[in-house]
Amino acid sequence: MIEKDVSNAGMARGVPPVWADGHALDVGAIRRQFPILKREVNGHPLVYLDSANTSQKPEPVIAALDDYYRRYNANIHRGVYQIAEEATAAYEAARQKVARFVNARSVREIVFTRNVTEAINLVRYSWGRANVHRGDRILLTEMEHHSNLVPWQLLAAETGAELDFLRIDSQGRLDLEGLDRKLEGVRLLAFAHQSNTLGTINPVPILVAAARRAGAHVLIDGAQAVPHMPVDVQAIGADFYGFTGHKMCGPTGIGVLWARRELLEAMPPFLAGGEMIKRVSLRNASWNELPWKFEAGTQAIAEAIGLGAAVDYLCGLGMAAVREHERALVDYALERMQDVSGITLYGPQDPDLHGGAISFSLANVHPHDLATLIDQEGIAVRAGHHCTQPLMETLGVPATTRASFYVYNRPDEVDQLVGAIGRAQKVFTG
Amino acid sequence: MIEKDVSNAGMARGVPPVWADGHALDVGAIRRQFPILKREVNGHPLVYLDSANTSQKPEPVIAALDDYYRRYNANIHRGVYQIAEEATAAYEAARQKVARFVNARSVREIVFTRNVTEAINLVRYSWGRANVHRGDRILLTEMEHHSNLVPWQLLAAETGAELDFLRIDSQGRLDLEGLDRKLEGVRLLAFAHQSNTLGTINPVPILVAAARRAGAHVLIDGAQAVPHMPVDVQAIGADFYGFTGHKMCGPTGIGVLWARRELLEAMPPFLAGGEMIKRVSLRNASWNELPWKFEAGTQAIAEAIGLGAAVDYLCGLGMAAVREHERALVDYALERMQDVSGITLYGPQDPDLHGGAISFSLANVHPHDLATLIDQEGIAVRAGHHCTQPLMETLGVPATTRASFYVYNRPDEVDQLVGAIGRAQKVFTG
Amino acid sequence: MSSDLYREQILEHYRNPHNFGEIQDADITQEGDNPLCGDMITMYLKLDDGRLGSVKFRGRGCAISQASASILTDLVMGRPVDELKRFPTQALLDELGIPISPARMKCATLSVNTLRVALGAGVEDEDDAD
Amino acid sequence: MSSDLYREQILEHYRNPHNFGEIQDADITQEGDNPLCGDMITMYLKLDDGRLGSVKFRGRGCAISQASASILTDLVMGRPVDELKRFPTQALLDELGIPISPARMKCATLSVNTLRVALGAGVEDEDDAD
Ligand SMILES: Cc1ncc(COP(=O)(O)O)c(C=O)c1O
Ligand SMILES: Cc1ncc(COP(=O)(O)O)c(C=O)c1O
Repeated sequence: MIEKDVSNAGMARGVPPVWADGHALDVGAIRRQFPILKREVNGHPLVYLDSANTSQKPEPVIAALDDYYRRYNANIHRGVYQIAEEATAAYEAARQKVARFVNARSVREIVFTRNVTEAINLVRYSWGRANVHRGDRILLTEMEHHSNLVPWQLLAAETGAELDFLRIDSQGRLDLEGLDRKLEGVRLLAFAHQSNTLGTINPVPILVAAARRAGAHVLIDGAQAVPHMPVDVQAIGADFYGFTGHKMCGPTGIGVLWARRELLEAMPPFLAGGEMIKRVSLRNASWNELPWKFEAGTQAIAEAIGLGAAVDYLCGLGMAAVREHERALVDYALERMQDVSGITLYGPQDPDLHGGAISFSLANVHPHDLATLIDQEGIAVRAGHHCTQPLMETLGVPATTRASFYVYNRPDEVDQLVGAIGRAQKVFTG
Repeated sequence: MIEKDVSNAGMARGVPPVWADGHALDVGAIRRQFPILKREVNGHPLVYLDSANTSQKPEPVIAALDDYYRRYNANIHRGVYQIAEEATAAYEAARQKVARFVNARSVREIVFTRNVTEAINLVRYSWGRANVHRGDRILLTEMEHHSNLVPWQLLAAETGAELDFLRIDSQGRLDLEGLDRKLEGVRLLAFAHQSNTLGTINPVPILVAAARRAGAHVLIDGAQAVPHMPVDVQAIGADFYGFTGHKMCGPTGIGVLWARRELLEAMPPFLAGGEMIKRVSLRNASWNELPWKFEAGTQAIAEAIGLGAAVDYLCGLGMAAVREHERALVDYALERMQDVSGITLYGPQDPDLHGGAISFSLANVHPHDLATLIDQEGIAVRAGHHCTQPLMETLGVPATTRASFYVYNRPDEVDQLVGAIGRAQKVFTG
Repeated sequence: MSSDLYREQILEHYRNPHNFGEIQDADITQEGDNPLCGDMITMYLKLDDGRLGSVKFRGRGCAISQASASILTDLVMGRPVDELKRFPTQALLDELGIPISPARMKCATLSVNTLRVALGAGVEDEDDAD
Repeated sequence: MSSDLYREQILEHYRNPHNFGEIQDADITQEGDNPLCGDMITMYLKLDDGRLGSVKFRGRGCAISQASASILTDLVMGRPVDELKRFPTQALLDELGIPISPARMKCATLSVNTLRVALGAGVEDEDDAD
């Protein structure tokens, strides 16, 4: 079965050592590393089930930020004094960690951005405006996050290109029927590695191979994949792959664009200003080497260093173990939740294809009311369109509730969720 | 004398209460708030004279970040649960603080960016591409930071507009001769409120008034002004005013664009994705209200909150007192340094026109050698072109050394600098 | 499960909304929605000599948005239009009588904002207070 | 003031650089610069039967960049060109004999990188090591 392969998509070329860890996660020990989990909310211990939205941060990440500001805060690539050297070394070491984490061929392929949204917009402005022309087609999927949809709408409007979409089936899996035909004349195929709303892990190898046959470039939105499973950008073989720090135990304000070096070399700069230049006269400028050509102005230095610490942390757990932990949680949660009366579960029923996010609707309680009610028991879930309004159209609902998991979640939190859902239903049905 | 007025440019409409503080700074107490100042470098206490590059951070700012990650880290504007509400409230409260700090008419005029470089690029892409046309002129000054120069070079290249420049005199002050003529046909006048290299405080009221007469829009790069003096964007009356958090005691990864509301309303979005939309279908989208229309994807939440804490901190000191402290330091430093043999000092001799950054050259020691040598005594200064390569051309040097001051610097640090310069000269002259 | 948040009155209005339906010959029909959470409302107004002679609504969404619409229609029925243009949001919130968190405020105020738009009055812009 | 960083040898080369000047009938003239700090160097090479018969340089910049150029010319004079295409950066750093911080590395290596470009060899790209 092809779909069974995809959760190993990143590992085709062997597991890089940074992910090697055969052990199951010690969730008790992990939880002690996340200070926020000691917090009470409305008189109950926090049950945080919104990690697909943003993850919580472990001590080593918080400590890395603190240490930077207390000991060696300085601007990078500029100062010749001691603390500036330390800051520069730590910032570039973080890039190296990120490069290894996704198995990039070179650190020059790792560009720091604010978030994956900016990473995608960078490709839109820099690569897109130079390479997408009237009549070209851009193929997306109907499960895309607004951040991997609206940039392409605007690029299409600007260039005269056309948008097309892959549809989903009743289990929230991409419909690959006629994929080769759909890829004809496509300049760019852009899709999420894992859906933030449905949890679907998309069949990356199939999609990339088909795009290659059609001569299309491929951008993958890895916002929901890199935090949760081993990802190997060389094995995947796309052109652009973006992800976002705050969902992978890292700080806010930092994201990553990986792109093939040849592409980055050929692309014009995106933001212009200090640091991204080589030589500037009043009327002309030339550009710095990669990756700095794409990093204009003072960067999110502390945040990059914090992301490096997050990568270290995740490597310590082992990404294969992280994926397995979430697979098991989803397996359990799907089983428990399907017994709730009046529930509709979205996304694949097969936990091998289902990342750690489960969306659902209840017949008798609106998602916002549910989220508000269970917050009274300290349970944090997300209610809304999850930045996927078109997908809500497809599902025929204005909003869903979503519970999403990460390394610090336990099966008993699923039990608490299920119990709280039942009590919320009682409020509404009397 | 007109120039005497400019350091009060922001205060023409009376001092908003947040800046009110008639007292001199208690530098001893301030220094205890900056943990990095306890650090030793190469066996000496750190003497940090590179605040124009990036400032150090006080305890309340570091604590605000720490507290966020430990207690209420959550994505904003999305969650209906308790910690998401807290995070949203803190983020928007930070915007409110920033709005008050620069006396914006409305919080809707405050857009968070990564840094001032991004703020300027936002204007370039969003306002510039829609409003600047072939044959239009963009007037800059030859003292601009690359971040307020290269974006306009690229906009000019894209649109067919022309660049022109105001020149400086021998004391690094703008030559205003023929200003009205130079402004003819100008669509945008863009200039630094204060030069990062020369320290010059530019005559903002004169420039803005002249631009208004000529019908030109005005963008002011306030990177070096907002951290160091009272700034009142309403009194200044420009169209765009940008600044950057890391130079004003705030974290890295956060900057601000202020712009007049009518302009922001009319401007197309810059980055596209989550949060900046109102309604999205597969092929169309409409935009969120201001300021969120310009804040795509997960924002630098912790960083905005940290910037809010920095603003509180600076308000506690009083911006008039901050400016006076630096004026006095510059006055003292100019006097002490002009006695160093073989020194050339750049920038205005009048400390009323000279912000807290002093650039200089030595006849016998190259700036990089000087910076390396005095780093051995724990003194951090910047050597290089300070992201103002064209200005280096004008000054006729490849690089300068720059010492810059902030609230935590003392006159005896100037003495240490002068002593260290003398010892460095001995190394080279034997 | 806290009953403070969803008092019986709210649930009652949600289950059995007052003035629910359409007015076929309405003078003003106004849609309003809350894209973030998908709440929707359509208000039908019939004017009568400077007064709101009749008001009905249709909608779908969370309990707070729908109950607040139901409560609002009771509050405004028959009142002078000029007065309603300045109808204070707080009056509706008081009547709801439960604590509304900032994230749910848009749900709670959807109905009154839709009414204001229907009457050609501006929406209260609280963000500009300084 | 630490004399470790600027040993007498460096200062001596800086004040009185070896092989400083131009070769009028050079076979290869190559400029190199370091935009970040403004260091500049021009190398003049005269080849002689597969060897570097003569080398001179002109330049301006910091002591480390100029002394390193002076030292390099001594090191490479008369050596086979094929060997010089692979001349290791480390050999120059060893000869400089002082600790070079990362920020000053571009100063220290400007001369050897310029030589490599002059000889049509690529610059060592240390960033790609993994
Ligand atoms: C005058 C001026 N403009 C712009 C910048 C760029 O600031 P940032 O790097 O934070 O974008 C700086 C500082 O580097 C500056 O001093
Ligand atoms: C699949 C997907 N793409 C993109 C994003 C946007 O990420 P960010 O807001 O960090 O840019 C998210 C998360 O919000 C996501 O889940």
